Amino acid sequence: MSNTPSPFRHRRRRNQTPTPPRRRGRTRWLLITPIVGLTLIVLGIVALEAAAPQVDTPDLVVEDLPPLALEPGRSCTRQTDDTTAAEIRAVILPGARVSSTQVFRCPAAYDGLEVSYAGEVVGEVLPRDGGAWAQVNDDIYALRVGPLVGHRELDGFNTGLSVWLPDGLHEQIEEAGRAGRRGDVILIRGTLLRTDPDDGAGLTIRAEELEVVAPSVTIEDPLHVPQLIVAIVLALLATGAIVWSRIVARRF
Amino acid sequence: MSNTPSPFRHRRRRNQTPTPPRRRGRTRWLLITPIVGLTLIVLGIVALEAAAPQVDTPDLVVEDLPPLALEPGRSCTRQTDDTTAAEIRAVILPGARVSSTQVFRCPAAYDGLEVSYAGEVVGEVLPRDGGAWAQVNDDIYALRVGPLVGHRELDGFNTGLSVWLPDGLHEQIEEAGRAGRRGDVILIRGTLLRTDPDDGAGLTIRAEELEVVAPSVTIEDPLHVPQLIVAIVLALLATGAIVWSRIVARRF
Amino acid sequence: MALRPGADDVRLIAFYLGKVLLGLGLVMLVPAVIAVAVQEWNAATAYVIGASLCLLIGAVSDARFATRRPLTWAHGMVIVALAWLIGAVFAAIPMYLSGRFGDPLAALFEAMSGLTTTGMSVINDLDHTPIADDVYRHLLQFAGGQGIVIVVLSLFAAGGSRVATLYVSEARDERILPNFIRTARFIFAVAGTFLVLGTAALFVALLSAGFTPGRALYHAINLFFASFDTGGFSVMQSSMIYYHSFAVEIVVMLLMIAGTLSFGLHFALWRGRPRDVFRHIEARTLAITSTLFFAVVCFGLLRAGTYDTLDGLVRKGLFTLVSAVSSTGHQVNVGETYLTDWGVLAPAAIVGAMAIGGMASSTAGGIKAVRVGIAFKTLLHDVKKILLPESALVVTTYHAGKRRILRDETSRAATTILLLFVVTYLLGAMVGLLYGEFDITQTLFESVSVGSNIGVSIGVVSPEMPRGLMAVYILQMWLGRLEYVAVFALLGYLFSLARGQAKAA
Amino acid sequence: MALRPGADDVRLIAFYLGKVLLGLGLVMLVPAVIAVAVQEWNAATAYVIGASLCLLIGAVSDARFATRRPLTWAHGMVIVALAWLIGAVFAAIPMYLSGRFGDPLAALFEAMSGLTTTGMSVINDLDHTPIADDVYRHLLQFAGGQGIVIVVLSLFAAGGSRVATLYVSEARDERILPNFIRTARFIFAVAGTFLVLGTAALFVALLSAGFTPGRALYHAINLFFASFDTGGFSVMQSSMIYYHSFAVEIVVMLLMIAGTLSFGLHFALWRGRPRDVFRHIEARTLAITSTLFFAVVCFGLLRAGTYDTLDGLVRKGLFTLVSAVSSTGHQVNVGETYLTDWGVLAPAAIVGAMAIGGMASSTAGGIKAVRVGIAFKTLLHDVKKILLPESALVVTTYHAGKRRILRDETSRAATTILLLFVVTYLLGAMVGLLYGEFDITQTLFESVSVGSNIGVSIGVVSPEMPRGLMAVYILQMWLGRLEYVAVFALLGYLFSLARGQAKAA
Repeated sequence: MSNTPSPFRHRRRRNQTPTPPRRRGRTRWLLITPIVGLTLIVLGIVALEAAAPQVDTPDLVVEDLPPLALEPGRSCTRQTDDTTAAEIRAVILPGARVSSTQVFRCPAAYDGLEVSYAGEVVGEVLPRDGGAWAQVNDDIYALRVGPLVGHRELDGFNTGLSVWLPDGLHEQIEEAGRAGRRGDVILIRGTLLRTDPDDGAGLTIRAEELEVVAPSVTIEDPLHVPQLIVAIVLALLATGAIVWSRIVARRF
Repeated sequence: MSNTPSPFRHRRRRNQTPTPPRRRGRTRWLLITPIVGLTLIVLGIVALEAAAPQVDTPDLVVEDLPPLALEPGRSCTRQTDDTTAAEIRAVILPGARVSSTQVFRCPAAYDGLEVSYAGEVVGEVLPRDGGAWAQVNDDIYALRVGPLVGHRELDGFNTGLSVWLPDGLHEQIEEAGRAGRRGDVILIRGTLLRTDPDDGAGLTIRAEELEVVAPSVTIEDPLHVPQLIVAIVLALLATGAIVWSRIVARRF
Repeated sequence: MALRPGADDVRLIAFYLGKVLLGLGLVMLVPAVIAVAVQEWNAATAYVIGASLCLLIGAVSDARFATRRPLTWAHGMVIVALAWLIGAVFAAIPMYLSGRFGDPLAALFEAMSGLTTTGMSVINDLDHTPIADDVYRHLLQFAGGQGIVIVVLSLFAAGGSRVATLYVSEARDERILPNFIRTARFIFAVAGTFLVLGTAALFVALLSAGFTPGRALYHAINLFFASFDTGGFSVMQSSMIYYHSFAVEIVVMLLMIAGTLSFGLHFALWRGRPRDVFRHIEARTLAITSTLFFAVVCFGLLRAGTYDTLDGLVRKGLFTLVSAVSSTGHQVNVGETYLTDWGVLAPAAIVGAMAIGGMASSTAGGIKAVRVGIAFKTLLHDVKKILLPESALVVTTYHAGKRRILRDETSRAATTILLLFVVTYLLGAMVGLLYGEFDITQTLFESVSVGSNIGVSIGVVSPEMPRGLMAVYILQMWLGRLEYVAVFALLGYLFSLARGQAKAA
Repeated sequence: MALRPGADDVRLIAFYLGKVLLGLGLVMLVPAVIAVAVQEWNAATAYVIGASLCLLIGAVSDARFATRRPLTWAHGMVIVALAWLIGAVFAAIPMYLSGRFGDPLAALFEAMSGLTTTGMSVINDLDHTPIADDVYRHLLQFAGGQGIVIVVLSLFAAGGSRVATLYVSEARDERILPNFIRTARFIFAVAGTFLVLGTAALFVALLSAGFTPGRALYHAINLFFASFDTGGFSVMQSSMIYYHSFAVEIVVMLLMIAGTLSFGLHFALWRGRPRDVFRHIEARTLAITSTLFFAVVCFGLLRAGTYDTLDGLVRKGLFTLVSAVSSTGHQVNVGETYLTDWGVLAPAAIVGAMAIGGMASSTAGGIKAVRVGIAFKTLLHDVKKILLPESALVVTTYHAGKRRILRDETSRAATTILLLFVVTYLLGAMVGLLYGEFDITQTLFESVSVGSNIGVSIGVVSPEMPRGLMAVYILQMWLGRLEYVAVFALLGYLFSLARGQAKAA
């Protein structure tokens, strides 16, 4: 090791005695090990994840929903493209079923319209004076493949709308979705408000009618046995390593 | 005048003798004069322009043109909004008349379509092998109010399309528009190319039929007499001032 | 640094990185225990695997590379830069095992996003995610925000003095107490106080919002981590929309503001010196820019007709702005609606606020108010110099704890980092444009959001996003958190290593 | 400058401004004569009025304020800043009288656009504009581009030495010859040579494009002024589209590139030292950035499917890029189609190229390649300093005529101006967004285009545009041309004046 603080190492190298080869070799080893190790860990994890037991969820498809008003629905931009909003608004019939994705693509088009909406209640139903708030998702996990438990049909984020359920409606909901459980799927009819004054200008549907289309379903996540075995082995190894390092540290 | 190079003048002022009032007054005068003068000049110019003699041009409205395919025509954005282009394209009937503004709002929608187009030939017709290029404007100056000469019906930029007129067609054009002349107004039918390979990927119409809808018209710009008088007076004054300043300069 | 590093240097770095992994392993034990408690067995085994790997490697490096060699400044930089990278890789292991990410890159994105307190998420089906996974995601923000690196090192390393250098390289250069350990303890005291008070306040607000006590506590703890550490992850995909509660939003806003205050200002408040806060260049810059941006946001939202009530301007406009300035990333709107329903001006103002970000020496990201303030003072200084005769001495001062004279090196450092941030924002936006799916509003918004470790999303970041763009965003989060210097140091180090290796080969 | 200016100072400034007006008056006589020749009587009287006003005021100030007091640096700055403002006001007079502008502000916009060689136009019905008006608009670019201020002063002022200071304040700080008068003469020699060669080449190209000899000459002269002075006005509204000729486009591209070369590099070429050009930091920066931007433009256009032939990439993509880099503003596409038909990436790359602009000491606008190059070197320098021990001496060099050492002041000046440009671009875009009619792609494109004195338009600038935005753009053109310093000096001067007046009242 030299102390010359120069970036032009190659120019100076000739005038120096070469670093001892043994030490250089050790540096290389110290660099290669972590890279190889990391690669092995990543490959192992990927293999482990691929070995996870899978579950079939065809019985979670919600059927008999009214068709969507538009598919997929155009985007508009407030201010610079208000005509698109007007055009969309013109073709939505009263009470037609909308999807959350459609609405987000052009909220102005649906403001104040009477619509239908179907989806799964997730999280919890939050009771307030005169009713309750519910988050109702209409994504693929809610209506088609069920919660991401034991299967790998990934389809992106959850999407859904906030729904206000007045007293008399929210009592019909038995369970909301959470890990390992698809909540009640409900079909509602109500008024879509782009800036609901009772929700701090949030986008909501104020439901007037509610029907539970599908009851909640609990899905067992099958135990991933290979993962359990790997966990036990690694945990033992780690415990051993920690004990060993404590012993070494006392000596150090 | 002090030589203290400090930005905090107000702190120091008390310790100084005030600047002589006469000089201060002259500075103020030197600053006010140009502002008052400039204001007077601007007002005078505005008044002069307002006094310009006006000409009526109702006889320049071109009538009997086929109606436009779309009015006003939606905008699309290549790549992020190609569906709009497809929707526009779907409603354009073969040979329908398009406007240049429409086309620029969504060139992809019209690419390769057979269209009609009407407008005034401006500048010059540029003969090439086998035909000629013409710039054909369909703005308000071309089709409604005539060139901006002697009237003040301002309506923004010229807009128009490049048109390729094969031999046999361009000979029908007698005169192109320029200052004080509205050129021949032609109605053509042809194929719109978004990226014409024979024009370096320019947007063109390759005409196949041509009809002269209105012949060229020359418009006299009436002499603005007050402006002439002002010009003569100012020119005399300026000459005098220059002579005087030369004399002063020689003395200086 | 231009010295060719030898085996000793590599051992030293490995030793400290091992310490970091030990810390991360301990963090992972928390969700492992919770998973067992709530009987989420697959999650439990995943966290045991992650924790075991971290602890195993940490313990081995601890035993094999133990050294008393002092840390140099260069070592500190390299360790910090690598710690965030390797930390994110190991943190991603249990995430990937959850099966909620399409590929390891997405899991790495999520882990880096948590550790850097960015809070952008690419998790699939968040609303059905096991409790252990949720807790872990939120805990990562706390670990990263309170500086896993510093904390771990200050706990494990024998003496505090030699790790103080790490503290500096993580861009938290304002040492508020002379002793490093005491500084760390103060930071913990502040975080602890806020943890207790903030969680309690959130608990009450959530109870009144209709939650059961158990769920209220669960949400309160997660929300606290996401807010005070300016992270921005959320338990539900709908983020703040889920709560429908102004009270919750107010507590969260206060926590976000607390999180973006620098430790120095916390110290001043703690000691009862509020005047120090108001005079501080960083507080002033943030107050002025935020007020301006809020005015623009309000104008934009009113003009576009998005909101026409005070409610809308405060609960949507102000909240989003505070979320952006504090670089938290909680959303009160669905990302896509910024594009479709906010007009053109308000999102631009949010981008501006995000670019500046919060205060240095906090968990906030972005260019940082202090740099913007100093760059502005530098401009004023240069203009003044133009206006005065060459012989005049121009002195510009600013308050930062005490009255300081603006020195050339300070100016230079501030503008250099500012420019680097701006260039990164633009390059990130350019890469986004390469895909052709997004327009410039979207790519600029998202690039600034990840580059500043904010986490407000306009919809580009999603589980299905292009993987190249995802990799670029991971890089931007890492660069933004480290504020470039440590990364440059790492690159220089690798360069000298490679040169050394090349000769030996 | 902080001295309270007295009557003597105001007289001195008035004296030199009078000289500028004299020069402008002479310029206006050219279209007056042409108008008489082609019997455009109303145009003739308009130009006589404009010229007479300029000459009258110029002569009076010449006679009344004649002085032998030396010019200080401060005076020079103030004169330059005011000269562009007052020059634009007077240049707008005959424009407004033409009846082709809705209000005086629009005429002022056109005049400022011409003088600053921006080339954005807001004229109504350009295709039917009298010949005299066309010639005048193009002549203004020559007058502004070749530096009406310097030229007039160097011709009129008694000694050359005391006006050299003006030269510096107009951001053309590279004195290529020791003697100012000789420098001016060299600039004229270059411009004259290019005028003859360029016009001849254009004449031939236009003849082969189908023009009659008379019209070919007319177009050739106007095109030359618009191209070599990097102006960008055009005789026809359809700009370059009108010619349908690759030959014309090639000559115009060469002239634009010649126009964006700094006088220093012209001198090197003139003296047969091409190596000086290739080593020059500015030439290298421009070569690298332009190549990168061209690659991005091509990728964007191909990916969006806008063009799929070499023809399209060269005649549309490359031409637009050269037009942007040289800050000329000739268009081969209708402005709106950049938004509707160019995808998202290519316009962004054009914005980037416009922001950088051309070379200093040329008629090009923008941040200037030299500042970008030096800012980049500064970043490298700072990174190197991080990588080396504190004791190490880091020296960075660059070529600008000769090998130079990068000094701190150079770095600081470059980054400060760079930041000012960026801030102005963003503020201009923000003001555009305030109107709500345009989206961010449009306002950013247009703001950068006017702020850099480019003139490529995406369609925001038009005769009907909002007047507030028009005023902001006028300000941006003025600031961009003067590169801020002279404007700051003017503001400081006015500030001290106002203070003096307030006390006297």
